[in-house]
Amino acid sequence: MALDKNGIAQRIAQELQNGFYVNLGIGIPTLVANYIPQGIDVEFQSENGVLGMGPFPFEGEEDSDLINAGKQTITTMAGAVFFDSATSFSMIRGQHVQLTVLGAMEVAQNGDIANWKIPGKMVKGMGGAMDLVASAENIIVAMMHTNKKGESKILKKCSLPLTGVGCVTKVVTNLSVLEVVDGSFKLLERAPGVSIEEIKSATEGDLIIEGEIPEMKL
Amino acid sequence: MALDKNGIAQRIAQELQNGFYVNLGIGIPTLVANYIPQGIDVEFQSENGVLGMGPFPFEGEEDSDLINAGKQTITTMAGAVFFDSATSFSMIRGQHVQLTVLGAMEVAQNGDIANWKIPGKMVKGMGGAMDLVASAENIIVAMMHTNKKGESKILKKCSLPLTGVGCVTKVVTNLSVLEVVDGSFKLLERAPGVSIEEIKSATEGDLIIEGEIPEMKL
Amino acid sequence: MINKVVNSVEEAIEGVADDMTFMLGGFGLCGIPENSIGALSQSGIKGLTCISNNAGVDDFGLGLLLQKRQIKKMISSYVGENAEFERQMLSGELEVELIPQGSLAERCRAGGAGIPAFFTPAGYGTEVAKGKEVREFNGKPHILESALTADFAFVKAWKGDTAGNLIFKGTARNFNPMMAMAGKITVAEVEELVPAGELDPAQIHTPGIFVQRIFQGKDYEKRIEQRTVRTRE
Amino acid sequence: MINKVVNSVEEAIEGVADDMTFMLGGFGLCGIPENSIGALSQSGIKGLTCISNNAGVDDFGLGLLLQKRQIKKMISSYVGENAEFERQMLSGELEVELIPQGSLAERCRAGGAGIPAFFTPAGYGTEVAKGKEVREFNGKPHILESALTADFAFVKAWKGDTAGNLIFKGTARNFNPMMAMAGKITVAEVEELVPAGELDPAQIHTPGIFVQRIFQGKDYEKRIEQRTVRTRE
Repeated sequence: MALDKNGIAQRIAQELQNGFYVNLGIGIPTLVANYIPQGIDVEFQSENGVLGMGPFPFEGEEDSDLINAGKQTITTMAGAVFFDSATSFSMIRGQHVQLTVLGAMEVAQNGDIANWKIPGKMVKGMGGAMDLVASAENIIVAMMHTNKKGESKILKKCSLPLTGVGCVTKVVTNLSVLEVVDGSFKLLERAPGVSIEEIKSATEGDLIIEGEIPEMKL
Repeated sequence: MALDKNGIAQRIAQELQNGFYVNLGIGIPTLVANYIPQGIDVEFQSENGVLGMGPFPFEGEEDSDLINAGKQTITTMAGAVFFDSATSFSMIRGQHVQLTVLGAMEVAQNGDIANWKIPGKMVKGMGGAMDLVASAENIIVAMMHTNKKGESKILKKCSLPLTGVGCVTKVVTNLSVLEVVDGSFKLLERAPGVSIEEIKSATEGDLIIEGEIPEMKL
Repeated sequence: MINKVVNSVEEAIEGVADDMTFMLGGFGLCGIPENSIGALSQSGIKGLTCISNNAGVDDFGLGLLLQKRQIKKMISSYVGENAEFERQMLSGELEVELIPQGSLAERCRAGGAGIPAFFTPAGYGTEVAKGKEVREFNGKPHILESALTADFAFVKAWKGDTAGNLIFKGTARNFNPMMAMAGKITVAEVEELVPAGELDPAQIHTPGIFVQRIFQGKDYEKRIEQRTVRTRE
Repeated sequence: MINKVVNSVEEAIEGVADDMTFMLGGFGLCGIPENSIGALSQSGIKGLTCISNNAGVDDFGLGLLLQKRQIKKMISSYVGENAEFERQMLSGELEVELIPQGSLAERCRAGGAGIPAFFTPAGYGTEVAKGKEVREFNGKPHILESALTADFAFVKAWKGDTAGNLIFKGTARNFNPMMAMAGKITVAEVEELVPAGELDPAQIHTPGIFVQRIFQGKDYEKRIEQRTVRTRE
């Protein structure tokens, strides 16, 4: 069965390694924080200026001076730090953040990503996404395999204006885990109960399918 | 009579304007802080990371974590701030410091300054001088008019390796106040009792002498 | 000590005029110069270019200047959550330049630090790179970005002293420090103004040298955009 | 919380090797990583390139590494007050690259911030500009300077916590924060190491993300180079 958003987040959380500083984008990526594996210490960076982000505050304890990049009220953990936007993007651009998880409208098999603009529609802006994808060495995209019309978002080539080029390392969708390797999507894992045929038919980009493809363990 | 170092500093102090942030170099410039005119509020910046420098500490109150760019123990005034070296030179390069006073080995009539290197001798380095002279809009050089051999340091062209080009606005020496104007030194003031002839004979660069040249008021 | 205190927001914005370029601190509605925005809205000046990470919401923040059509051009990284903004943008009344958030922050810092241009990887291969010089460093393409400055920068701090030194609270710091550096005239409004000497010199976020005018703000609303909470178990 | 604590200076410098490039914080003898320098001196590694604003004095600071001929090249802005340095430099044993202080600071920051190069006016028209690209901005010539990074950066802070967050005292901050950013491995020694959570998150100068190893230093001498005092009246 295809994963829901929480399932995608749960699978991505398995990519967390001890000591990682992690930037989570808005949407599904935010949910990753709910599934940190036992024994793994990570810290979450939010590009508006906080490292060591904690969970949402208890009701009545919201602080208007303490938000994340999604403008949501948050809390901080012991060891947290606040800083300005230039310092924040120094962390990102300088590759001090080890993992970036973000959503996308399209991903291409050369690692290109499009997630900020649909021509003809109101453009809200790229926020910090262009800095994140241009800088991070380890970028995981969290998204649905297909759009609302059922069209694949895993493409040979992005059709939308790009956010970054050749930068995506992995894609975790409701159907699969894909790795961007040598200009193709290498199928690493299937969502529980999802067949290779289902994945193939939902994928427009070139797939590499080698040997037995295991199911995700969640 | 030619001025001594304190006299030069005292004359330069007259250039201080209310609200100026000022960077004083090592040597004569440091002495300027002793002659701040009544009613003038200025703050001294030291490029190693302090704004609002005060006088030397009382004996026994020296703090090894509180020095100026000359590595001398200092104190701070109310409203002082500490910052890192990048921020410090942001203040300087970004022209937030209104006046820089520094020493020189040579000054040329086009505004060039040489104050860091004598070929064949041990070179200690330029420290922050190159950043200061390249950035500041208002640079006053404090120095003796001639060197120990009696040779002019106020030149048509610098012979020593440059610290900066076309940057000096005024020179205050033991003999005179000079302004760099259109590729010449315009004589503004004489030291008390010093004749124009004395100044002429001590100056290798082109002098502009127009009308009555007043004596400095100290 | 150089005294930067002005006695009212009206005095603080003295000299603002039509067609100027302003920087305004804040991220979303967090850390925005509420008092200054209010006074700018009152002033009636027009044709403004506003550099701000976001554009407020319809009835708060920069939305107040948008309502009155005071803004000609917005330079931002993200401008969602504002219907009037969307209307003006789609109708062509409002010019919008979108900049990657990190480049926006660094360009403001550069403007204040006397760095006229720098290379960054952000935006390479995208429409942001159009017309910009591309150069490879360490095998990776970068684009040349230029410094930003403004006629006025409006920032908001938690505490400030009479010398203009500022301390920000939590994530309300965001763009305020860099914009303070990049304003020809920087106006700081603070929740609490104290005499110089009361703030620890080691704990100041924005040194007073970057601030030309400071005043005690009032009636802060500090609106929360996304109130997210968890329930006690 | 990610724990950065190592239990000794020996553990802190693990991995240092001949011919590496190091950054060392400090201005003069103020804010230098005394413990790390001591351990590097003990380690006997050679052929080092050291990026540090100054080079210590004969018997303290980087002078200790110079005495043992461990340094091949110094990259600094000012290297006075060190007779052994002078001897090695004049004899050609020691290579010296002098960089304007502000460019040194900014190049370290750039290295840590992923900015590979930037334009600055400092050094234009001087020998520092040799071989460097010149470009005019706002009618003023600037030179292109590149980022600096290091295999190890050694910094010294006043207080630090187990997450690697650092607070500096007075002017002992100087180059330490930028060098912490630019080290592949940044080793921080602190006068007082406290548990994460004890330092105010708004008052940290160097976020722990820039620090890979932190340890409680000991026996700080904190020598004063120029003891200047005034007499009580």
